[in-house]
Amino acid sequence: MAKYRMHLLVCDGTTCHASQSESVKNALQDCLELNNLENEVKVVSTGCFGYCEKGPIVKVLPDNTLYVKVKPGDAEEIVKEHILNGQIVKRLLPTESVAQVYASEGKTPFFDKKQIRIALRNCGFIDPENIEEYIAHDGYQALCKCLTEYTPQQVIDIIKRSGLRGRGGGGFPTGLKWEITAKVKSDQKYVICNADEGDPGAFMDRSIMEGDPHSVIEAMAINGYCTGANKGLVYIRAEYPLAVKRLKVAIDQARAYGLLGKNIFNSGFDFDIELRYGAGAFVCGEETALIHSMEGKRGEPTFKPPFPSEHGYLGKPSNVNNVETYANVPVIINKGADWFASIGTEKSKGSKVFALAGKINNVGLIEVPMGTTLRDVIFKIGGGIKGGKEFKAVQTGGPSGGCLTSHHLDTPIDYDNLIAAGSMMGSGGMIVMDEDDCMVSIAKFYLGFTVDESCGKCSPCRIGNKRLYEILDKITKGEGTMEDLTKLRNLSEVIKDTSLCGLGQTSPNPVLSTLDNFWEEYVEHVVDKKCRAGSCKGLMKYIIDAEACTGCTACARACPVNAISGERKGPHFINQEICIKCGTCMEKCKFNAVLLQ
Amino acid sequence: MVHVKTIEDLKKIKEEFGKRIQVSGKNFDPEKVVQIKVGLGTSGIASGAKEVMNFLRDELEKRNIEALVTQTGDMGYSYAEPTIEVKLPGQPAVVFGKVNIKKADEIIERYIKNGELIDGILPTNYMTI
Amino acid sequence: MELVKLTIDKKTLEVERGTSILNAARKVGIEIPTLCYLNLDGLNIENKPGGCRICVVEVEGRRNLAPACATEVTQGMVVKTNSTRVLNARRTVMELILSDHPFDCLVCPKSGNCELQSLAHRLGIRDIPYQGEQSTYRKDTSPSIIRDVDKCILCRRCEMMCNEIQTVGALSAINRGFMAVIAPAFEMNLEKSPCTYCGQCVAVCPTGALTEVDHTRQVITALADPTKTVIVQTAPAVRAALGEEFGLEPGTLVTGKMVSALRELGFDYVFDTDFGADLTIMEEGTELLDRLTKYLGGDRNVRLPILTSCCPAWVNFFEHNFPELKDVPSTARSPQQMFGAIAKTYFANQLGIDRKNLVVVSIMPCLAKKYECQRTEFSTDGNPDVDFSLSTRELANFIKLANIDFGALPESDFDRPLGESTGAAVIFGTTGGVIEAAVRTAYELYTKKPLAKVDFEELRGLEGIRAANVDFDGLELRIGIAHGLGNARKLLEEVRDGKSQYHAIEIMACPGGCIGGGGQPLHHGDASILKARQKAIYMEDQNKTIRKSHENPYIIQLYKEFLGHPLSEKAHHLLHTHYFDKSTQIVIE
Amino acid sequence: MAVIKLPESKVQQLKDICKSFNNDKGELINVLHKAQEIFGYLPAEVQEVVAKELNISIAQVYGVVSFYSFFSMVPKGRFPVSICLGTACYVRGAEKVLDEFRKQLNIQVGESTPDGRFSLSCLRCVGACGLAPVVMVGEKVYGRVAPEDVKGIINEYANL
Repeated sequence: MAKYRMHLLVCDGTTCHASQSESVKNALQDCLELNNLENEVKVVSTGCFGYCEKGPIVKVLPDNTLYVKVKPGDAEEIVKEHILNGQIVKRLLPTESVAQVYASEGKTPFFDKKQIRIALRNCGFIDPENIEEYIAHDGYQALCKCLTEYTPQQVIDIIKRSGLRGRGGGGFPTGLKWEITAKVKSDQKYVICNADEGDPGAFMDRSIMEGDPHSVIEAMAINGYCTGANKGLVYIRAEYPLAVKRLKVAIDQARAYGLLGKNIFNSGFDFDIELRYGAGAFVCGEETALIHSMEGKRGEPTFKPPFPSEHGYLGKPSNVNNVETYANVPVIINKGADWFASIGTEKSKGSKVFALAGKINNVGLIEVPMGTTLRDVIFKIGGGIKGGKEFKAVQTGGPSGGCLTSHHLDTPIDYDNLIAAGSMMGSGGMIVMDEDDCMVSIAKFYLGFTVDESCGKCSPCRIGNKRLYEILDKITKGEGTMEDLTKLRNLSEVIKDTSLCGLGQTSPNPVLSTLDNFWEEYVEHVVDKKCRAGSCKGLMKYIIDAEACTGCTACARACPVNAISGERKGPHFINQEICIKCGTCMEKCKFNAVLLQ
Repeated sequence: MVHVKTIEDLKKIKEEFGKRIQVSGKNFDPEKVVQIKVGLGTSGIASGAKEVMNFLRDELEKRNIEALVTQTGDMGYSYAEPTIEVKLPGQPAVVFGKVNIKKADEIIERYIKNGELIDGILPTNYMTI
Repeated sequence: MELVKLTIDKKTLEVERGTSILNAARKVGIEIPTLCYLNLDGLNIENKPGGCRICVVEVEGRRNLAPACATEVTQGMVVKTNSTRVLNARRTVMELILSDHPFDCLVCPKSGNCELQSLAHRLGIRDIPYQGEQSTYRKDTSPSIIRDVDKCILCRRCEMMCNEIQTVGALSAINRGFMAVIAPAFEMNLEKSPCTYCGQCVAVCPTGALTEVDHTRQVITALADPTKTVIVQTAPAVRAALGEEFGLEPGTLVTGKMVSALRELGFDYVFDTDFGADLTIMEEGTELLDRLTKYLGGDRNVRLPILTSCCPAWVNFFEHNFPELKDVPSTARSPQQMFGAIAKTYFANQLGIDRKNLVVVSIMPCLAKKYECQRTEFSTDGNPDVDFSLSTRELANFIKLANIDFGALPESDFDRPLGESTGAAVIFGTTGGVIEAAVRTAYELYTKKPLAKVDFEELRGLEGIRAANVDFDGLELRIGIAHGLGNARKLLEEVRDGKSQYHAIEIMACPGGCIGGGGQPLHHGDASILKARQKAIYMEDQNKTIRKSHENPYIIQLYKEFLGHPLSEKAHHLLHTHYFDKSTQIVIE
Repeated sequence: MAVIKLPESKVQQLKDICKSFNNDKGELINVLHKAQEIFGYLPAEVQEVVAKELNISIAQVYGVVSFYSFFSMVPKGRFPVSICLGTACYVRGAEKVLDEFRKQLNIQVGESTPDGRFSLSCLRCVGACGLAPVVMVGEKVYGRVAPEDVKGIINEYANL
């Protein structure tokens, strides 16, 4: 049925586009027409291949040859040699290492191994509302294996050996956590799934629940078996209606298939799962706060110890892990601890899902092996910075994390490296910023979030973060002093040192990391009263270009504070003392004479 | 309803699932039918994936193409939502991004009917396990 | 018990596992400052939210500082309580707390007795570098308690008292973050909430956020009015605590000095609420015997157990929470109100003055008494039986205001007739006292035999709920005692569910009874003060020559001249009351 | 004595919700979710009934309601406008969009227009970061919204 015998895929990702992929495409098209091949071979533009620095990229189908750094002038050679003569143009092939990657490619013609999908293995592949499709992808085999072949301790040992660490941010060894809960003696225990993904800009857990809910259910049952719990609870954000629906469907199906309920796999093990809803409080991502919220109370954290593994939901031992952590478990059981431990770095095993967002071309959900560099994530997978602007910073770890700079681009991502760099893994939000982002404002944005979301129980977090926010606000308005910068640092350090829970203990990180990495920018705001990104309104000046001004008086009439003076038909002038920077004059001017400086 | 009690039960479901796909009472041979997955995560839906899915279902039936359209989760390409994956019999699956009604129509007419690739393919840039 | 060895500020010590760093440090003379922490030893009252972060200390090997109040010692732990890091953190946290606190110390009712103020002094805070927005709220005044929550530091003590100990549920933390505050639902006025005015929130508040309504000015005005005869009654628990305000050891009895002070203040007659208490026993004891006899005689129209009714916060509590049981408590008014009713009738007659020209002031360990005396059922033609109720604290301030050197005062005795009382009345001031007093009288009235031993040790103590059987010459009288409204709730639920095994139950709203009342000098979390007050109360009882209410000669005279006999029609009219349903009603539109 | 006035059917509905959760106070948040689904918001009366049915203090119920941003004591507009202020939306200019909505509707966040048609609120991340900045009107999602688009979005609802 195929009309065309060959396809030439030209990457039209943003970066390739910027490096003339369009011209390459046109040149190829012209050459084909010149050789009367336009009805045999088709040129198609595609999304990003994830090899932006080698772009433009051309791929030939069906033989899967990949050409890199193709220039318009190469079009003729490709058409003549490859299409007409069947000879590969060797000089355009990628370097050896890349070639190897492509040589080993398997199932699909568009294949590259920078990403590995473990937690996301089924996400976007299977119908999340069809349990049979999950089973067809080896679903529930791990649970079966655990219940019929392993003792609880053996399962715990596998998880321990795999090196899996909590994906919710803290990075606590998962197997160890399970073991602690397992060892506590109690008539009742609980398995809790923390699905209160609250970082602004993070949607990893939501995607897993929407795309592969059974993997979470299966893992929770496995945990129940290990720890001796018969009841699982998923604490999920009420703002995630679709994830709630898919989880409910999945739980019902699992019950119908006997994979939840009594005597699962004839092992004598009973397990069932209920949903509990969050109600919009970021702090409930903290496990003790989460438990109080599940008990119908204000989501205020309590001092640890006791940890939930000993004293959790309703005072009973409870194992709390987040969605992504659980999603890894069935694979580890199926493929073995050694396989999992072979991926990643020495202390951080496996892969991590990130929600890549901000000023980046390929916003999306990605999963990379631990140890992948930020550069690979941002410039290869992410396709680089939007609009060809300059990369400035990447924020990881949400409101608990920090802003990293171009100096950190070659840092391999893992728990310990990110902390050493002044940020943290967090749950996996990764926001990219460009030259238009003012780092003081970014710090203020995060502090604003923390102030909104602080529970108010302990004084450093309740009052300290408010004061941090106020100082940052003052700086962005151009009213800051060097003394304020000293205060920022001392306050940040004390809040970290004295706060009750993880929220307060990490909330100053956006301030500290920007102070460390963008000190000059703070000083500019304070001393030079200048915002290089041009985003701090308080530091901007509206001025009238005397040349362009026609003296129409439209601006002067519109100015709400009468800051503009000038003769009719003569150039006008803005009195900076009076101006409140509302921007009305700029809106009103028909001659583009009002400028923002 | 199957009550799964052993590994064999699981394996049976797995095998059966590969062999026959049933949609609204009809049996399909997966080897002979066009299979389309529509990414119906929150961002997909927000970008109009549901409309695209309905369009595909209606139009494929109208145009007498034996096809199975199912939903799936987020494929990860938030920048290119809505995304759909099309698998023609005997061929590798191809993912298309930014699929609106017009694009969906083009996919039916050109790719599904003629095997002609069209602009907007998303290269799969990850390895799955 | 397993011992744990640790080092605090280079001092090595061994303490029991489970001890907090705070308590371990105290053992070696290191006093780590605290703010939100509160522990009333022996009363099961502990507030340990770990919220203020003032008590943070450095623990070797730990990433961040640890709150000493909530962190348990571990083997080999090395703690520093005064390192530069700790001192800087503690100072900064204090500066932050102060940055969200009004700077009106000079005119604050808590000035001089404020834990926040003392702490700022102790930490040597000289300026507040972190200035910014302060949270502001509406000031809320109720009949007993003023809430000025701008001064709230979120220590959560009041919330703990109101919910966990008292189970009143008038207060809760509301909102979150910087806007978080302790308030009634919808930030409504306390008066509209189920508040019982027990005042335990005030008793534990470390700042001026919760204080009593001050009626001293009205009393001064009345005293200065030549047309008024002003008389005062003092509750038993006042004399066991007032001395603390003048630097005397807790537990010092200052009855005689207190009477002298009140005279110097200008009261025309200094009387004793104890007289009212003896009267209460006559009425309540007789009512108990009446109900008991009827009950034993097979009359199922009477309900047992009988519940004491002298605590106004307790009365409020069951009116709000157990309106269906409102015919169970004794109908006897409280001693304060019995005193007022007799004063404004019997005594006014004796003086030959109109009740409107007789001003009755009470000195109470209690804040609910302020509300109680304002209840409309306790007034005649708009004139209340008791005009003003001052707390022990207000009296102390009043004495200081009047330039009286309390320590130098001679001891003097109450006036007659309403100043005479028995040991039975004195023990009303502590948990178990009312029922013991009632038993002393009821026993003799029931058995017609004199008591061999007046002291009923089995009814005493500080356990939250106590039970004892008293042998009434063959009849086992089963007695229950609860103090703290949370404990009361438990006994009430038994009564409601028909599971109560008692014939009589004594209930006091405040932990420890009136000695721990909301109007008493602040204990600042030191439970030994309450214990000392209790001891003093029993000592006062011991010292009395008459220790049974029915033997009070002036009580006997009162019945003879005026009331007739207990439960007489006149007694009913003046000394008994009825209760109201104050629970939330859902009205269907 | 506090008196709550509610129509009988509503009281019954609330009682049924509480009962469906066994009048268990641990289920308070679930009960409040259901109640808000039915009433659209949680007025004081509704909270009083819930408190009574679950046998907890009204202060405690309000403490919970006022803690969680999902619960509201003010009725939402017929067309509730929510602006995502997640980080991705923030760096792509969500604040300017919010300012424009404020200006156009002449209300602040948390308020409703006097005619009750529109209300304005902020959301944390809705997870549609690829479409940042994101605005929701009711269930409908608008992606890549620029301040210039705001007028048009509001006009879509002008005649509804």
